Amino acid sequence: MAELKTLNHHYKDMWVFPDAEDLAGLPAKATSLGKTRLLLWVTLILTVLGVVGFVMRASADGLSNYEPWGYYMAAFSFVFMVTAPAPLVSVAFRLIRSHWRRPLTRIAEIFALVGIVNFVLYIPLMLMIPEIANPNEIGHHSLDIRRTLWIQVPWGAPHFWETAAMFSLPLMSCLILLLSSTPDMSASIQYVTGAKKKLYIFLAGYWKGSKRQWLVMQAAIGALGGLYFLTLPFVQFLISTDLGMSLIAGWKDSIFPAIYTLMGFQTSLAAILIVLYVFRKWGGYERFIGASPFWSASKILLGLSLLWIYHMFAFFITFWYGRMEVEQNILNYLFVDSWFWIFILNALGSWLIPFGILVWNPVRRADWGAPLAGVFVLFGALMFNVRTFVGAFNAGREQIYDISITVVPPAVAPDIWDLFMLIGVIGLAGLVYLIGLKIFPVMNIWEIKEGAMYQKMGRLFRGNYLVLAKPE
Amino acid sequence: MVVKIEHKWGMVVDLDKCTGCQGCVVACQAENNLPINTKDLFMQKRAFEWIRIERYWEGDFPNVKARYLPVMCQHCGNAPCEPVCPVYATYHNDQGLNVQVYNRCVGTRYCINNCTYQVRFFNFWEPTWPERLQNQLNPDVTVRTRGITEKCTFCVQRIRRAEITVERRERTKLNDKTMAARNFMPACVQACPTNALMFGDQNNKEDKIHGYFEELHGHDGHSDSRGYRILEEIGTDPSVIYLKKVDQFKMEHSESHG
Amino acid sequence: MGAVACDVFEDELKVQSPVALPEDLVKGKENWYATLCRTGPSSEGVVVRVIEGRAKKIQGNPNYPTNLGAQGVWSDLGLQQLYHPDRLSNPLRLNGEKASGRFDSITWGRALDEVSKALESRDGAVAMISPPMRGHSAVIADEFIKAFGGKRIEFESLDLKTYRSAIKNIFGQDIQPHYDIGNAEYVLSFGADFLSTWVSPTQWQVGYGEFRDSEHSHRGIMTHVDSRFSVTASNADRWIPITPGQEGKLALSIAYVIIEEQLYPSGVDVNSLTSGQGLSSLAAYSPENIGNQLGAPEHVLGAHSVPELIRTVAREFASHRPAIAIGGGTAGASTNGLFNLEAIYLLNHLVGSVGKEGGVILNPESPVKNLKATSNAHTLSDLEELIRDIKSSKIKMLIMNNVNPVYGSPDWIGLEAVLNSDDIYLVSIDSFMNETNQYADMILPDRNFIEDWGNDVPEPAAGYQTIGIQQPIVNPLSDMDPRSSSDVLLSLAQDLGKDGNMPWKSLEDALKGMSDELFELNRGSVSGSTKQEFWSNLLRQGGWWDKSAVGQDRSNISGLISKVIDKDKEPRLSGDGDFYLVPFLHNSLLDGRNGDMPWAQGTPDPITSVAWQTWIEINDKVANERGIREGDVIEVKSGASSITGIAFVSPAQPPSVISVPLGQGRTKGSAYATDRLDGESANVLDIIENNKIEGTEGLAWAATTVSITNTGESLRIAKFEGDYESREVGFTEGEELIKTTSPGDHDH
Amino acid sequence: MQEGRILPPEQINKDLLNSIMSTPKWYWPAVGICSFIVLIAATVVAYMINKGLGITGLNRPVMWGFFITNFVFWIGISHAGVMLSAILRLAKAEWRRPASRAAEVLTIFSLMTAMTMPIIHTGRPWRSLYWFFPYDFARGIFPNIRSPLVWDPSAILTYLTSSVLFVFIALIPDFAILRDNTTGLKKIIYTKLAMGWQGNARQWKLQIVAGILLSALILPVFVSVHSIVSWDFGMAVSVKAWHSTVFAPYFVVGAVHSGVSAVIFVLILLRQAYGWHDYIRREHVEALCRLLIVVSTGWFYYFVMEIIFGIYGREADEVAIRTLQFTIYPWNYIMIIFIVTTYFLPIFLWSRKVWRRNLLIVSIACISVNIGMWLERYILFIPGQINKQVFTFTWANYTPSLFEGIIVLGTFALVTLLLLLFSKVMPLIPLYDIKEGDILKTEVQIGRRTVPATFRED
Repeated sequence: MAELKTLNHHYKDMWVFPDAEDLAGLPAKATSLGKTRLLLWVTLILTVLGVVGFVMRASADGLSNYEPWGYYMAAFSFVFMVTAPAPLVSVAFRLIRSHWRRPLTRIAEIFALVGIVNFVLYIPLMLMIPEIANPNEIGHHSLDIRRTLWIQVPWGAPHFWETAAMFSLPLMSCLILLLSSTPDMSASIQYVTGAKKKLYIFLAGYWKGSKRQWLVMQAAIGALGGLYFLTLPFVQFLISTDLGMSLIAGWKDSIFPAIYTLMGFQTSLAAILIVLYVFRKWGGYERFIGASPFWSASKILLGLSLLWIYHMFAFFITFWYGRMEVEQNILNYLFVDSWFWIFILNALGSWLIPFGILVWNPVRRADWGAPLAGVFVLFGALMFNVRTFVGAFNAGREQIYDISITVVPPAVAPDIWDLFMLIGVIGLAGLVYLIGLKIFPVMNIWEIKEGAMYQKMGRLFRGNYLVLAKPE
Repeated sequence: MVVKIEHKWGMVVDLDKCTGCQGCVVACQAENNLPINTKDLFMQKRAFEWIRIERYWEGDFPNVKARYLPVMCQHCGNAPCEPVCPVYATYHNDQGLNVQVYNRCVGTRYCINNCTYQVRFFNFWEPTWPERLQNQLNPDVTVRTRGITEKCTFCVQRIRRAEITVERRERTKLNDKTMAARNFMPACVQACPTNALMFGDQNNKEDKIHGYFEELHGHDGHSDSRGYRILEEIGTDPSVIYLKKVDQFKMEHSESHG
Repeated sequence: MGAVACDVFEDELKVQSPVALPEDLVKGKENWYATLCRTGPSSEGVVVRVIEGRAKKIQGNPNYPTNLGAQGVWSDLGLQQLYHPDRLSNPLRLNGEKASGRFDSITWGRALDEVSKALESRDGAVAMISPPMRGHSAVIADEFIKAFGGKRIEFESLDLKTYRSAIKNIFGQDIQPHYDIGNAEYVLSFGADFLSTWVSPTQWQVGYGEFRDSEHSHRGIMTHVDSRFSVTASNADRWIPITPGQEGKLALSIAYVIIEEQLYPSGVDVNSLTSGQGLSSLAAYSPENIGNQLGAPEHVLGAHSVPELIRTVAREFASHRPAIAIGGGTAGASTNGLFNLEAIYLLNHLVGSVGKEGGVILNPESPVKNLKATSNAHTLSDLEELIRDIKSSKIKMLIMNNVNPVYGSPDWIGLEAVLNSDDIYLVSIDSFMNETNQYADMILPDRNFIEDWGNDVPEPAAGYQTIGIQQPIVNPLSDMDPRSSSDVLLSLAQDLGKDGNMPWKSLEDALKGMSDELFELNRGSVSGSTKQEFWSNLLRQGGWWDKSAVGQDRSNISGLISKVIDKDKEPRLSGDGDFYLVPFLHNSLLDGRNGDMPWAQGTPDPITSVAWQTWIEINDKVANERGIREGDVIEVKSGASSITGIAFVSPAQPPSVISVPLGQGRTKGSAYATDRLDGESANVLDIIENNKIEGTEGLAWAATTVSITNTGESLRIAKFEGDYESREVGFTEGEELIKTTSPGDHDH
Repeated sequence: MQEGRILPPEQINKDLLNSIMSTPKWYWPAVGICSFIVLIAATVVAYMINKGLGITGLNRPVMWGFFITNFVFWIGISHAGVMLSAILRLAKAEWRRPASRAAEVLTIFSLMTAMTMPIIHTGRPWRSLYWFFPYDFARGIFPNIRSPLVWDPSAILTYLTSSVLFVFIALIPDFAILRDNTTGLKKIIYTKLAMGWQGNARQWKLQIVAGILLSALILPVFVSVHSIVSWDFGMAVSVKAWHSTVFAPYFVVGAVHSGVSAVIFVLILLRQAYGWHDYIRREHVEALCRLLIVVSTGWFYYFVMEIIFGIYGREADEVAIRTLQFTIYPWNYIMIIFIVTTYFLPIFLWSRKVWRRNLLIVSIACISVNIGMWLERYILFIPGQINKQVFTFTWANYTPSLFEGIIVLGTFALVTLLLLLFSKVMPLIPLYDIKEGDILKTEVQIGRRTVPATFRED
């Protein structure tokens, strides 16, 4: 009881009850996104710049040699890292039935559409992956087969398998999005007009809301979510090794894919929270989006930032302690010498600043805390991708078949086309996401309604408290 | 504090000369009070050989070779065994030797695990000698007790005696010739009938082995000289150079006829 | 001798590093004394480290001609022999009937009395068995036996008689030659394990070191023909497996090629060699004719057929001069052994490398008149004759001088039986109890070479006159009372007034006499203005030698080839089963004489890394077919009897050969030699069939065939190697342990 | 419908203190058996210290065997405590309440047991004081802080201290209740332990804040302990199979996996032994199992990483190690058993709600997890040493001796014994926590359904 006494002074900020007419108005509101023309134009222009950059780079260097494409890879990896896990975030929190997820699930799921962008962006990279079997004869300390996760070289490795895996992701995530938004679309058919109406009728016309349909829908989402949960780390693993680690000879680091996956969840949670904040602040959704998502998510962000440094340290000490030449070279290249400053920025963004912000209870409880940290997290992630993948792409094509890099290459700065591609890729992602927001209901209406059912104010001793029901 | 290394001892092993005769092994056991290698020790895989001759098969009958590889402590310049000892029982002395302090050792055996060359040995049992045989024990070498780790010392006791007699008393420079003349070479080197083992001071121009180390440090690891160090890639920087075995006739591994 | 700990200066005790290593503090004063080491197959010059009256270490004597500071695996064993817990300390008199094992220890006085009584009563019927001896101990032994009118047999398990006779027939002298491997360009050896156990391995290993030196000279090439994968074979550039007994044919075939293709140098008089018949005399031995009889596999190192192989080897042998052909071991151990060896050594004449640098160096006579430069070679047949004499009570008293023939000879000669009878009085002079001594009426503890005087004319010497000297370096421990065997014999002779030809008080006395003799010669390595000074310098140097006094070639080559060919007979085999049995000397135990020393037992065999046990080498494919795995206890059965040992599956063993080391299977002696489970230790001599070598009557120990059966039980094999097949597994060059390169790259 | 009745505080006291107030008839026999096994193990240890490590099956390549495996296993078990009481407390998971105390106590005892292992496995245990504490000031030599073996004791001792503190803080209110329900000497002792607890608002506040603070502070220690233990191996460059960057998180997650399973099993035992059906309820077990599904899957991910990157490097010896682990008898069988028992069998048994609520099935799953996790350590540590570097000449196998087996068995008996003894003097389920939970319980009407609910502040 005393636990409550100590904490009950702030309960009222935590959840705002959408009352009856709020809920009634929600479908209409959720399907009509406010004025976004400006944003659309901006992202469009960025995209065009990106295309220009890509064309210039391709015409200059062609697609055969991967080395000049480092920044493109970094941009791709960044967008992939941020967007791919987003649908999983919603599925995961739905799985553990945390109430605060309800406002953000749809926002998260719409990121699924960006998965298509990821796939398209991946195609040229897939063409660049160098041969796995060593074409030239084995020298003093070079290997017959490059250090990759492909123990032998099976048919189509790595290109075919990776493409297949990359393709399966948007497939599943878009299905999840479609399924979970079906009830809302059917609920909001009468509020939309024109093509959108046709689309809604086409997509959600069949929805009766029968018990069976609900069960099937939730079961399907669960199953797809599970499948996605199994596939995503694998794809992240493929990308982080085949396009990153395996290009730096001697970098044998079993924790790197884990770090990549970890940052995936960190960044996509950050992105979701930022969007959520935008909706709450300027989208007029404060009646639906309480502070509690920010508070709960901020704890997770805090934990993730700590996990990041923990994993990094686990990697660092293992490489540093042994004083083996191989590992020293890797450390020098990616951490100490060439990419030192980028690494510092990366560490600040992914760990120190978010940690410094979110370690304070009031900040965590405030709705701006987590999104603010999220901005830095995204920046840190960008730095991480630049450091790792630009680094990997420029670690010396001639020594990738060796057991270790013997010379530590310098860091490479982006040229103008690289920058174009960088912003272009991000712009494209943003554009697609905006379109997604315009098409689908931005709020998960049925979950919010459900949520409203599950809580009420209850009286305990001398105070009013929130009562949360956990359906078993 | 930085100590100026006057002597940096090193060894050169000519694999082309080693006949695997085990002379060095016995000499080492006699010099360094190694426990008697009983039958049980062999069966338990706990036999002591500070220097051991490894025999590697190559090919099949009739085109078969037995390659001999003498392995002793490589006295690594960057020894993996040193940092992991919790009690500083093993450390690097100012002559480039990797030394073991028996009375500090508590026997965690971490150093043995972390030794790349597997030249560290653990006293699982209390080493014992019949009373009469104890007359033979070398007073310059500690008799190890149960539960501690031991390993090749490059016969540091002989080096010490050499310093005392040659350097302090006679005020002459210590080099491989002055040492060899007075039986101050490590027991294995002194014993080797084919001179497959050479010992000396890496820092001393006139020593026979000096050239090999010069050569090795000169180039990036692969030149036409025969010198190489085993498992060099790990970066342990050993003080033992091996000279490649010379194969007079090409041996085709693929086809092995009975 | 020796000094005390207070001898250490203070500055030497200063702790250098923050942590004082125990090794930082060196105690006592060390002294090194020169002497001869007697634990190896031949004597070596060594220096012994002494601290405070105790011998601590034995090392090669850098000046001694034969081993030049090198030492073999056995050199240090002397120390353990010296301080062995089971070493006999006092004279032992048999108490009760023979072989009861009950001895009571008595004083030397009473012991000598009894022995001299026995000598008196059995005068004229006294025989002595000893290992091959040279130097004054041999002289004394001989004179002693002469005085008491019997005979002395120099006994070796695997005797060198055949080798010696071959040498005599080919090079015209008894004294063993030295093979100058160091300066040779090509070594062609047949069956002789000269890098491990054969005759004088340390000396030849030193040569091998120079032979392989590609830094300063041209790297020599070595081809080894052997019926098993010996240590020497493993070090050769090319190993040619061959059926035991066919070595001679191969050698003659090589000779054929050399003559046919006229590869011999100009100096060689082929006409007289072939007594004018030229190639025709060898026609039968053309590679094409005999190629398929040798049992050598096709495709040895790139050769496509045996004839091609023979021609390649012949060309190499003849073109890389100086070249040496060495034969011994198994090559001389089949019934046609003499023929084989002669045919092999013949090749040296054919390439003109006799008496030349880098060839066969003939050794001179000894500088001292009554010292022979060679030892008499006796064989098993001589021992058998002795046994007959004992049976016919022609011999009533037997003196065993540091020898163990009961263990070292096959059971079927029945030595054990005659020794076990009361009508022979057996005196053993030895340091340890063993199979022979157990039948002794009196055991007299001998001194170890570190405690005893002695000298030796090394055989083979390094090509010039050499005399090694052995001096007592430490006193026996207080609780021990051994006496020098020679002194014992001397005093016995003196008691009975039969020391007419032995005008010496003691062995030391005899050595002093020799020293004076050498002093008179006024040449050689030892300097000294007075006899006394000469004597002490002699002791300090550990010997006397004169590089200028070399031997010369006395060989008469006319018609040599035809003489050899006349001896050619197919080797006779006996036994049962389809494997050739090839016994061999153990790397450190040799023929078992070092079996009591834990170091010798605990030293892994170079090839198999097995210690303490008898292993049986089987080809891996054969083992697979027969379902034999390493560690299985195998029964090896010849016609005579059978032994069991532990299987060692080797990829290098010829499929038709089973080879077993000597040295194990001791039944009496110190625990180190005898405490074995049944199955893991056996004496291979017990299953050797009774075949004699034609012409020398030596035991043809490689003429036995055996069958093997898996007893089904299996033991843990005591080997240093791990539990996995030891082959290189590295993927990259960096992971390669033993890197190889081809010759020429580094020739200077 | 609400599971389990809401009981009056007196009832709760009576039920949960019955382990202390009354002695069931199986109790002393159980204690007897355990202490007998412990005694035997202790004798063996004494014998080993007397004779030397020769009596173990250790040999030249394989220097760390059963003892170290067992050490890591117990360290792993010790990770249940903080996981359940600290993390779940911070996460405000209601179902943690009955489990927390048992988990923390298990933590402490398994830690103590674990610490004995490395000490008796040293060659000269009587000297291992050198290893933990600075000594030899004369020559200014301290333990070598570069050595992971020095990081170990510091981390473990810190963890032990903070865990003890943690348990004690949580125990204070219960001590007070014991104080009020006992007489004589017991009363005096409990009075001392209760430290004058009145149960007034301030004391509650302090106790709770202390609890929360400790949970927050203990977290880094919790992570560091097993990470450092893992670095004992990760730092060894010469044993390729150990030198893997993923070890730290891999070990920590694995530890939680085995630890929580062990706690679940202990809880089920308690429930059956003392009839605490109203306190340790199926919903708790189920919730813990659901947690484990996530944890074990995370563990499996790291495991796969570890294996894949074993071969990734294409180093001959490392490939040999993996070949040994997967294809060569007996390791291939151990590997299969380990993977099945650690992951696939439990996941299968936890896959359906009905099974998650079936105590027998759950206990089987939990036991199998711990069998698997023990084997995991074994198969992780030993093959790496057997095929060490490319010196095939020295590669040799390891067969543990009977003595090692007995000592390992003894450690299990020891932990059980300590738990039994603890249950006799202190409540294994936090009374005040349960009461608090009951107070917060309520229900919500949705249409015709009544859904269990709790008072929350968010």
